Amino acid sequence: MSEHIKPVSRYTTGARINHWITAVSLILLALSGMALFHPSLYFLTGLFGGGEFTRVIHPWIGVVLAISFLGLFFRFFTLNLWNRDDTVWMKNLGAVINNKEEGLPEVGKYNAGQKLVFWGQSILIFALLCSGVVLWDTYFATYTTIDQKRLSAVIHALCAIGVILIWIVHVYAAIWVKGTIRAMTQGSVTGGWAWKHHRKWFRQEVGKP
Amino acid sequence: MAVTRRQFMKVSAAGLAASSVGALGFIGAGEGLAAGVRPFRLEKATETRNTCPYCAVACGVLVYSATDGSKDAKPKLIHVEGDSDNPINRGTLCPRGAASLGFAHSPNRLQYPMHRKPGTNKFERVTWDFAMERIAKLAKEDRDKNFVTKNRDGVTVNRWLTTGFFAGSSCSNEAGYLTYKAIRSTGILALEDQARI
Amino acid sequence: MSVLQALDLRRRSASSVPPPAAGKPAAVAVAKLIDVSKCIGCKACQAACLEWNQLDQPIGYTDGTYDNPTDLTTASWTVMRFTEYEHGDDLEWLIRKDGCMHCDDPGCLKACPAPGAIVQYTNGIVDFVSENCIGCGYCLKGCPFNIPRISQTTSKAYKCTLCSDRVVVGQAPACAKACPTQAIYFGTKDDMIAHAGKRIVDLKSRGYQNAGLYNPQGVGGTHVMYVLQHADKPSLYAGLPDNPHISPLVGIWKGVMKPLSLAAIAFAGAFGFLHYITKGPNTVSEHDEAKADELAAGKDRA
Amino acid sequence: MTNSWNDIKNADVVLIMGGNAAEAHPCGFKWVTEAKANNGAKLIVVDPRFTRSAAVSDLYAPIRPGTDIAFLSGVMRYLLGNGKIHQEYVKAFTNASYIVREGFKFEDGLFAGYDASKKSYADRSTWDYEFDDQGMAKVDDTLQHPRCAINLLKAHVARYTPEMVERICGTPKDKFLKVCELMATTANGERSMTSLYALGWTQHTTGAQNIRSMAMIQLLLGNMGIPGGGVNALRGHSNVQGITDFALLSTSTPGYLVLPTEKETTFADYMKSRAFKPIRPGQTSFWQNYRKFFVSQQKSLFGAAATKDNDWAYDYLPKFDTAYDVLKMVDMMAGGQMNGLFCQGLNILMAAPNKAKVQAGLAKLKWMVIIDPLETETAHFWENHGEFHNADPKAIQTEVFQLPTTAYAEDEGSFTNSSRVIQWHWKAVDGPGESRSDIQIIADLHSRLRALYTKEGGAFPDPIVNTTWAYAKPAHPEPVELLKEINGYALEDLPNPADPTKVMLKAGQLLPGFAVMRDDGKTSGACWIYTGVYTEAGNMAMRRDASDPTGLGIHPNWGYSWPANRRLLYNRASADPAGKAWSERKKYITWNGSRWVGGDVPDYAPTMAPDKSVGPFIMNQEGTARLFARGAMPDGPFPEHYEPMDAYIANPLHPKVTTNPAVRVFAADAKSFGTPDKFPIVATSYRLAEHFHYWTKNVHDNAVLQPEMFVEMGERLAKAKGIQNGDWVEVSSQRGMIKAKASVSKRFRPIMVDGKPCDVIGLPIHFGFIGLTRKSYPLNTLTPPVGDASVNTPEYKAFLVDVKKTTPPASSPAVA
Repeated sequence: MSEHIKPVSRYTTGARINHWITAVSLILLALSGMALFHPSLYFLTGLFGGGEFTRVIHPWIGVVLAISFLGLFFRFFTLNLWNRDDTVWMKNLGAVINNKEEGLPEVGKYNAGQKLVFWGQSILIFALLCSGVVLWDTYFATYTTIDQKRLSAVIHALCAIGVILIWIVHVYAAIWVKGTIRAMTQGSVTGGWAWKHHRKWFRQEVGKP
Repeated sequence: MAVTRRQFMKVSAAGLAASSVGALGFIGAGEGLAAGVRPFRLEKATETRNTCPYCAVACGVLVYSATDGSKDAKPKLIHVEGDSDNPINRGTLCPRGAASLGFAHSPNRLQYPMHRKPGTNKFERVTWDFAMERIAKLAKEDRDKNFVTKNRDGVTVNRWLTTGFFAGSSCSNEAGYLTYKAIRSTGILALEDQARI
Repeated sequence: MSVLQALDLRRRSASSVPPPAAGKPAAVAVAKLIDVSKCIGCKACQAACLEWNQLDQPIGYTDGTYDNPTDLTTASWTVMRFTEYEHGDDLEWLIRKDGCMHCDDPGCLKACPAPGAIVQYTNGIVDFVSENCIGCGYCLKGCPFNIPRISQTTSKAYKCTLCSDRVVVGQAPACAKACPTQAIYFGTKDDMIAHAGKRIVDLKSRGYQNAGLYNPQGVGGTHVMYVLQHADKPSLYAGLPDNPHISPLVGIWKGVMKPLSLAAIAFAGAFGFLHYITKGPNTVSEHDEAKADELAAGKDRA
Repeated sequence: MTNSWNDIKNADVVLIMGGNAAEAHPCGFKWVTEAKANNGAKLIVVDPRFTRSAAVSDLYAPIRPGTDIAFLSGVMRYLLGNGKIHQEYVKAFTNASYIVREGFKFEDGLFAGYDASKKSYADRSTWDYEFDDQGMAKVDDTLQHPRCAINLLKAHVARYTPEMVERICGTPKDKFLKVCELMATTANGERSMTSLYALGWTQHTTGAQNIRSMAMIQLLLGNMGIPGGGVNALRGHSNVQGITDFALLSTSTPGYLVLPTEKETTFADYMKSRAFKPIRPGQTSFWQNYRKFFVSQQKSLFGAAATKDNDWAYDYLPKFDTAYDVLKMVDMMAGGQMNGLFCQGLNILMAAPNKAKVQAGLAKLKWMVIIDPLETETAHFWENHGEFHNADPKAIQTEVFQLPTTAYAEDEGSFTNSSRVIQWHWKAVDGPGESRSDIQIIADLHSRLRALYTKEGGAFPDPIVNTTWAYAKPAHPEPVELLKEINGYALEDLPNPADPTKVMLKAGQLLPGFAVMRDDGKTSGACWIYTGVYTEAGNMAMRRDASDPTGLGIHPNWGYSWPANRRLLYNRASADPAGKAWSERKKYITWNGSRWVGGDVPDYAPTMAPDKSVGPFIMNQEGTARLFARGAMPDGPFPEHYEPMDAYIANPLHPKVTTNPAVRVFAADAKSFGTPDKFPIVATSYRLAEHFHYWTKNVHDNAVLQPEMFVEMGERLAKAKGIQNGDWVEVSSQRGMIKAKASVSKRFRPIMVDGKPCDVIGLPIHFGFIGLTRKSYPLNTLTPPVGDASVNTPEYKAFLVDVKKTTPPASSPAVA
């Protein structure tokens, strides 16, 4: 390997910590939530010290996630605003999936898929937060009716599944697109990665003093 | 003497009328439940026949008592329920009778003789001997001072009007009779029970 | 003690239950019949329930009605609900003993995520098993009658057990035993339906043309049934549901959603795996790195 | 109760009026539901409010509190006017045909013989029959004589037209007539009606006459002595029947014998007026044995000290000048005429009317002894409980003792229930702390007094030191010993009356029945009606054979029913004069040609043939029941409607005599009564199903079921006063003021009285300033200190108040 330019900084330390708090809480929430959602997965409550602790801890992790995600949201939401190139990107999604990104418009810090992940999770987590509070009987039992709680249970479950599916996409994408994971572990990516996947952003980055 | 239900069934050899409306008894329903979630809590209790302490329907009740089994432990009431053999209530109870265990265990049950001195603001615990001696003395003083042997017309009346006695209507016949005997012999006329009030 | 004999169970929450053992006779279905037309609202059933189950309901205040406590609580598994029903010049005081209906198709059990926290015995009784309860409150959402209550202190759900401990030794539930007017009957479900039939004939003879049995089929029938003077209007009786059923939302939540969700997740995982093995990873080539160097250098040059 | 709890199931019509059986006696009410479910019975409820009994009734009729006599007299008018009486029964078993003395009259609200200065009927001589030279009452079997009791009754009730009933009682005419029609369906031997009442009838200034009215209706309908019939007092405390039987009363001795008055200076005088004298040929009575009962009782009380020579210790008994009932006692206390008071399980501060007067009276006592299992308001009367009970302990010089007693399953003994059935109960556990049984406490007190009088002498020690006390442990007599003493023994060998050479009972043996009692001092027996309860065969109160061979709910071998184990009183009347059952449905006791047979014990000797014409009502000299009461009641031989002392309106029948003219009003209470201009609302008090008297406010679960005092009112009144459900309201009467939470209900509707709406409110009696329930003002702050003319039962059921919205009591949380 020849020497290349020094890695391009993609995430600050703060952003990475923020991300991983979010990631861990989301995984814990998914595990605990799935444990209470499907009897076949009830064994997962063992990870949390049993069913009762799972029930107690799940909403609190949710609070952590909500706050943490709020941090991510404010960090990144301007970068995730939709533009015309994103629409073109989306129209060529098939090409992307087939590892043929060439010929697509240059991508900024986030491509359209990432933006969809961002907005999807934002909306779903907000919905989970709201429906979760309705279901949090320890503190909020008296504020809503049983029917509202029933609706919330369905919404909560649906949104959770949505979040998990998006999360799978998100994680897979990181695995599939080699060189991605280091962005969130070390904070930087190689120049080639940046040039290949986020050229517009790369141009801005190299232009910086 | 605590006569348990079973013993009595033998003694009285009662041809119990066919149906007991109070306990629509049926057997077998719980058969499949031999090891239920909840243990039946009267297993080791002693069953004693009683009548409800409250109203004059006089429902039959079964009181259940138990000890912790240790030496010198006194039995405590643990449950009360209707006596299905009693023809009057056939095992049923009203909300007073059904909760009558709480009467026996009420925090407002008196435990010790208490005495309130004139002008003071509290009851103080005293011994039975002190209380009874003092009451007897006060009663005798008042009786000796105010007993009316003859009325204005010189007729023997032998009455004591300055002390009154309100009699409990939830005492047994035996207690009632003994009270009558003890009180009438003093010449008290101001004697009243709960029949009117 | 907490170990249940699976053979005695018909249903167990969040678990599958093997059918009763062969050769063991099936327990006969039991039922409590509450004859509202005979009920005087004396609350003997409430007192007997508190006493037998050793419940410590705190002393409250009066709110100007006869309903005390005003609602079911974790320590009041049954309450009387008084309704003054005026029609024309006539007044009826409808008094309904509220409490668990022991649905044949129990919504609470359906909703419960904790294995064995809610069980249904083969005789129809639906019971809560505290040591398995995690206090999530899903049973409240599953219940079409708004019965279970979660304790603020123990975080467990509580409701009427139909005195399963008494029934198992052949005794009637405490409330039925106490009821002074036999407004509460207990027996096999068949006997209770037959008895209700006689009561309904009597009520019709006294002018209650719409007298009938409340044994709602929306929940598969119940093991606590009512004889109502106005069976055409159950909601007259302090909001007894006219046509109770497990909420369709709960049906979706605890029904189709469970397999579909897992399927979706599995599908997503499988799709990624397949994609990876067919399309391979999206890698950055030496060419890309060079291009990056070029771009950076070009920039430098500029 | 003339009949029994179980017998209610035989009724075809059940009338609940003057009571609320479902609320106060739910387990007794069970037999009403049984009658409805299995006998097709119809339930009528007549009550000022729509009660728990009304909730399961077939017919409900409202009535203004205190107007029951007008209603019932209206029923009598309906029955007599429409020929709806059981003619043959009335002729045979009542005094319908008896000719009343000339001179008897009723005018302008007063019967003959009223003395306005004494406020009583000083001369009741015209309230009687005409007698022939043999001293037998004159009768006219054709009922044609204008002064036949039934004709006088017809004339007396003629004024109570349905319109007048509606005017006085506020009962809509159509409802009233429906009640009449339903009651009239039992005027035959085929069907029967039972009447269930309680304090709703007794606690009026016309209390005894309320019940009399019902008894008269039951006689007209032929429902006395019949299965499913009778006049049934549903009594309150567990042993109020027994305690009354044992005469814990001012002017009685056990077994309804009468304590001597001071006019009866000698035993001979006393017996002169007690001796039974039949006034119909061949009539027998329990009372012909009065002397035997009395002498045997004196032997029980005073043993060897009661001899023929000292007239069986006649002078040991106090002689009364007047009745010292509860109202009189409170009046004496308040007047400073009493020094000492014992309260054995009776919470007088709550139980007597006009709490302010009771409180003042207690404060004037030198000493008071509370014998009770529970804390009571009375024991703490000197304590300050803020606005609920204001007192200044420093100023109160009463010395107070509280003696803890056992209760319930902590002791053994027998109770007599409302239908006279004596049942034994067994001890299960010891009482709490140092509690002692009532028997122990009384025995201790007596022993100490006896020792003091023996040692020191004092005022007339004789009865005290000579009271029999032959118990194995004098300080702790066993209940079994006492029940045997009550039953009575042969004190000497008693010869067999058929063969005097043989001994019927040996000395020391228990008497088998009161028939063997003697007036020569050879038998003892403290309470003749209980004789037979503990015989040589054992303790009958312990019997537990629940069998019911006839299916009529008699259960003859369960416990023991006084008198003579008779379960249904006057059961001779279940058969026609020839001894044949009135109907197969109501067959109970019949004459089989040589004896009376059936499932119960007949009223009199089972071999007394029907042609001897002995009447079933053997407590009366005439053997028949009285439509015309003779001089037995102090306020008239016929019932008459009088307004309660807090009169809501002037009596529409005789405005000059609005209230009962024979009522006793103490001088101190002359200004205690309210008028409708200041207190325009009618109040009534009652019990709740969830509570027993003032006890269960100390029981946790009962406090849960009804935690707090409330006042029930209708929507009209609440709207007029701006009161919402749960608001605090002030209820005031001429006697005082209380605060309570409002319970606004459709079950209280204004009652149209004299064409104008009358608001009625209801107040439960149970709550006080001691207990687990929320602190409350005692209700008797409001009630009037006056009682029934006959027996002085306080008028708790009808009084005048005003109501207004108010603020919560100072020491009560503002938010519920």
